[in-house]
Amino acid sequence: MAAALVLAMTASAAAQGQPVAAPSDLVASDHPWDNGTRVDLTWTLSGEDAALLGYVVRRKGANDPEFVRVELVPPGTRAFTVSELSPSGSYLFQVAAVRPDITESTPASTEASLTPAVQWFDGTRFWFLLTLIVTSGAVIWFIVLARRGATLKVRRIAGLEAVDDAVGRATEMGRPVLFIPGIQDMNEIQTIAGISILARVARTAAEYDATIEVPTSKSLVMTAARETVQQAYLSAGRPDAYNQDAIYYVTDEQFGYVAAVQGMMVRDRPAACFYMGSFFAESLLLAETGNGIGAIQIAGTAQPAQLPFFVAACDYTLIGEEFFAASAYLSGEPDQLGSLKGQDVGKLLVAAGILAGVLGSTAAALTGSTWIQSIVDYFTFTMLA
Amino acid sequence: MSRDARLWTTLMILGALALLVRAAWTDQGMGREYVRASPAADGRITRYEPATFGDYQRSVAADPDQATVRVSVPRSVGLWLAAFFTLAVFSFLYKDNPFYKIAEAVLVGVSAAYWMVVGFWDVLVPNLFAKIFPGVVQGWAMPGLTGPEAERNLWYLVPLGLGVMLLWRLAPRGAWIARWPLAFIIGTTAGLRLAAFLHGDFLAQIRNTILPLVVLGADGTFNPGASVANILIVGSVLCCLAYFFFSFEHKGVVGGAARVGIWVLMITFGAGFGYTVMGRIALLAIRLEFLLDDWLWLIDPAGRRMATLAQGLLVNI
Amino acid sequence: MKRTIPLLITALGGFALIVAYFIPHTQSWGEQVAVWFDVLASLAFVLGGANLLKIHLKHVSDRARGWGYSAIVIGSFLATLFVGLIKVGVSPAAQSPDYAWSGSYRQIGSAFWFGYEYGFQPLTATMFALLAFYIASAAFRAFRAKNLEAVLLLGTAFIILLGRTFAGVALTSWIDPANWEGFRYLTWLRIENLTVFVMSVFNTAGNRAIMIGIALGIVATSLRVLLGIDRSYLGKD
Amino acid sequence: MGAFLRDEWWIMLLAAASLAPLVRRFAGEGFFPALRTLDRRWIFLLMFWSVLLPIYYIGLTGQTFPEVPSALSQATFDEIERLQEGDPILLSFDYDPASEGELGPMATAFVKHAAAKGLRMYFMALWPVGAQMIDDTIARVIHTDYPELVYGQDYVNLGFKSGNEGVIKVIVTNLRELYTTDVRGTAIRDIPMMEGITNIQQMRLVINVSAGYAGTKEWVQYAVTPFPDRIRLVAGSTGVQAPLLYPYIPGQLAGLLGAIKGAAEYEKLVVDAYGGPNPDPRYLEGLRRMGPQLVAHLLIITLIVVANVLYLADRRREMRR
Repeated sequence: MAAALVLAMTASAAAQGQPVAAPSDLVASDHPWDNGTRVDLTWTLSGEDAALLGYVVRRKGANDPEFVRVELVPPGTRAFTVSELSPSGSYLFQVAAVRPDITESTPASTEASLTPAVQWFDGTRFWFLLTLIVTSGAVIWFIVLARRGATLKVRRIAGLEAVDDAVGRATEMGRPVLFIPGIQDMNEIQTIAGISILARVARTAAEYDATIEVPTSKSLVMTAARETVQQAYLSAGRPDAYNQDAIYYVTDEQFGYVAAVQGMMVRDRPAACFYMGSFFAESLLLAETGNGIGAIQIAGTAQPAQLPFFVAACDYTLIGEEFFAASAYLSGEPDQLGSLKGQDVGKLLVAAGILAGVLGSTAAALTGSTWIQSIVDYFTFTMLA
Repeated sequence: MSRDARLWTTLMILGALALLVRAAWTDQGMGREYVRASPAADGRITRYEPATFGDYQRSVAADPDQATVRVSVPRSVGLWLAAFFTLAVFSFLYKDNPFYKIAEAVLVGVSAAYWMVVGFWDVLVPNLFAKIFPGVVQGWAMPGLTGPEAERNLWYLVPLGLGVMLLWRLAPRGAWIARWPLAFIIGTTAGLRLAAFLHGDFLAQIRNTILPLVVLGADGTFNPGASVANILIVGSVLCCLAYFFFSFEHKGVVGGAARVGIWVLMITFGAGFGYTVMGRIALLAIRLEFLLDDWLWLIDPAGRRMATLAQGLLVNI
Repeated sequence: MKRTIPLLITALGGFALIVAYFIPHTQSWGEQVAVWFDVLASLAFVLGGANLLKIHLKHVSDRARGWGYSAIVIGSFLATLFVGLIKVGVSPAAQSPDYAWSGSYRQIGSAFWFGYEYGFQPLTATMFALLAFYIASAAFRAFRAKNLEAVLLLGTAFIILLGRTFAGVALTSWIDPANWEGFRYLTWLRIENLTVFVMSVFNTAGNRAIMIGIALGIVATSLRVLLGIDRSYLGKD
Repeated sequence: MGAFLRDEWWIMLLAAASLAPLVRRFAGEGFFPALRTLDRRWIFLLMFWSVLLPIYYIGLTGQTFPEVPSALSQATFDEIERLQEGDPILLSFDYDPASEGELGPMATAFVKHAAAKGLRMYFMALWPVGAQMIDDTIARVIHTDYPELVYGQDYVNLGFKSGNEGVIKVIVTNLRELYTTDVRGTAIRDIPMMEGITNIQQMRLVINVSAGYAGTKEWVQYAVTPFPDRIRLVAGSTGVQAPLLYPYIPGQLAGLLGAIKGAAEYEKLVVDAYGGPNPDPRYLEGLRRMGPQLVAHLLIITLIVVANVLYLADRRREMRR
């Protein structure tokens, strides 16, 4: 009905051949608290606002030959924020009314060009800063609590309880332990988490007098793994047993690395295999080969796409967050365990946030209340943006 | 020689003989690569574009004395090598053997060097040398280096310095200095990932889970399908979060939720597994097509070796 | 000195980047550091390459078991490195024929390209193709209905696999309102709809929870590293 | 099949000979005992033959395996089927050669269907190489089987425009603001079939073949969502991104072809309706590629069933004890 009315009005206006009534009083101002990429525009509506398709917003940088379209906003809109500008550029802006048959009015223009200013704090990230402070604060708070001697209990994680058994079995059988810290470089947090777990596993291996082999796919990971394992052997009181040649670089190529590790597995037959880090398609290649040689296999990764294969082919799999908790859990140190409690607070906050949002949006859907909807929208699109 | 080894040796000799007969004594043959030779603009350097046996037959039909489309010996050797490597890798499925070991050794050597060459020409030259000595690099390997990109940027002495510290490990004394660049990498990685994951994945996933439990259609009627789906999504996310809880053993209410959580995770993994199968089989099909089509010339579904092209493929707009 | 300074570098580097995330003037630091990292990783190739050569040369000189394969590694490594670094068989780029080194190192027809096309590419692609075999053997072994969890895992995989064959679609195509009026409410049981339902509800929810957990895990891991609580990577004093 | 077995007896013999020891073991030891100690290399061998034999058979004979269209493919087909001769449709090809294997057959089938129905086709691309994919498909289908169709009257290639979703946002209301010429440089006003076309709300259907960003998701968000009554969309997508698109069905996405399976189902529908008694092999590419997929899937399904039968039998025996 409304659409038909609009069409009818448009038809009559167009039929009369009248020029489109233009918007006026276009004002551009710098968007406050941003990184110098936004400008706020306001204008007064066109006289035939109800019959319009909308307003087309255009901008022109100092080096642009002509105005470029930014957005078409619906009728009734009086303000718009132009984003993705350059803090070093200066811009002119135009807003024109458009009828459904795409005839345009003469545009309202800004007189002087405007350069968006860079402020010292990015206001769009205010709520994120708060989120960061709360989540990190929870972790730090529990670390401090633990340092002060509070006793913190953490549930058992089956895959990690099995680490000692796996290394012990390798010792009994006189076969090596294989540790793979993923195939990504040190600029991946999963690799760092994997190296931390390596420290614990290597220490157990040193205590049990098992040999540990760490083939790596990146040179930097080899360097970091050597430092780590050497330290582990030292703190286990067995610096003489450390063999740096057991930690070696193979190749950066994913499948070249797999070819070599797979070959090594069938030849040296490790009795325990650990896959801890960031994995891709090689996950199943490694885990199935390990399965073929009868090794105990424990995997941990935060690559959701590879978890199914580890779950299918390994004895134990640390899923996502459990993998990041592993090194703290294995260390058994109170302040490290404290950080796990902090993560739980984070999860509680997430659950509370989801519940609040879900209840709000359900209430809005049931009552049709626009103000509840606007609160929910503020929560989802501003606070969680 | 064991019975097994004798059997395999016999099979391999028979296979090789069959290949030889097919390659040399059949009408069509197999395993040849063709190129189309075309002189470059200055007439000196000849460029070779890939061509097919079909192109060759058509060229000969048009002009029996032609030399434009011809057999390329190096590329034919390469094709046979590629076929050998393919079979050698597959042979690992039976058991570890010398052919696989050769393929493995070649792959390790070639690929390690490959990524080093890529690192040199794509990272070190443009992102280190060209920043510190733009003039020299422009005159040597990057003639297109001009404009603001060509300005000297001494900030790049920082990674160079860190790199030198890293390589100090090769020196007999003071290898501990390599921990400084390592500490820099680990620290910056931790900072970057913390902010990026919290801002990206974390908030986005919470935002996407905020769904109304009751969905009404545009005309105000109740939509049972969408409502049930939303309830299941929200409930499943919360139960999975309960599974990840570290503070409590999986008992009582939390334990119940955690148990539902692990069910949801299992369904997720089952779906992920099932969904991937198709792509993995396609990978195998491509390799087998390479053997049957490109190398053995047993099948030709795309008609690349036919003397007459399917009508229409010649038309170009 | 050997341990305190690295700890300081870690903490300062990390916290500086977190703060920089909120200050417009410094928001590009992250990208800058990423470029530096690439440079460092490329320089580190020297360490990896030297170690690779060392290990395999040792094999050869000790005449250890399988030393011949080590010789192949060394040969293919050095040959590829040589032809790639000095651009053997690369002609200058068409737009700058006077610069002898201007051609791309990957140019078709060059020696490096030959190694890629006929060595690297078929070998990696075939290694990748091994997955088709392993996915079958893993399914045979792991998908057994030992408990409810396993039933769910195998049941979901089974439904999705079945839905990818014509047999699966044919199996449930009789659930059609044309056959019986009541089927109108049961069409979601058709295998293609069931697939969509599993993927859009459970798969979405499961992956969402995993990703939220991962983000929290990263926060805690990063903080442990930055605060120096977890310093296993730093080595001995 | 008979002729294949007669002429290619050697490959069947090879397959049979390689599997003979397995059969002998099952016969000798009994089904369950043999299965319990089954070496996984037999599974590898079964997988090898179940991919290789279909490739060989289909590659040689050109025959394909049966395919039953799913509801989604049927919906996609019906969307095009309900259009009238001369209706304008927009085809956006947003992919590159890397996904050609999955998406090429869909693109071919879409164009074949549209040409057979006599629809006016407006091609465009959000990916740089998409324009090349359009030309290839036009050469493969229109130039070969529909040479009577005239460029500029029956179909036009508007080519690639950069800007991803920005392009969609503009052309939903004003096509000519971005497209002033077609891919050949002819001014839009000189192209007969562009007369009266000002925006893509005038298209009776939008068909998107997509390999990622920018693609189907962006078409849903920036074309269908703002104009749900005016724009109808069907899409063909890679297997990887298909699950991400399901939430839009059927409200915002009227039909979806997922991966090579979707391509094969749709090909089947198109060929049955318009391919004649002896369809050209060009229109069966998806169906051909489904051959090895089908046999391998059936193998894995059988393996899972057999494994569970074995497991349940063993458990029952243990419980009896």
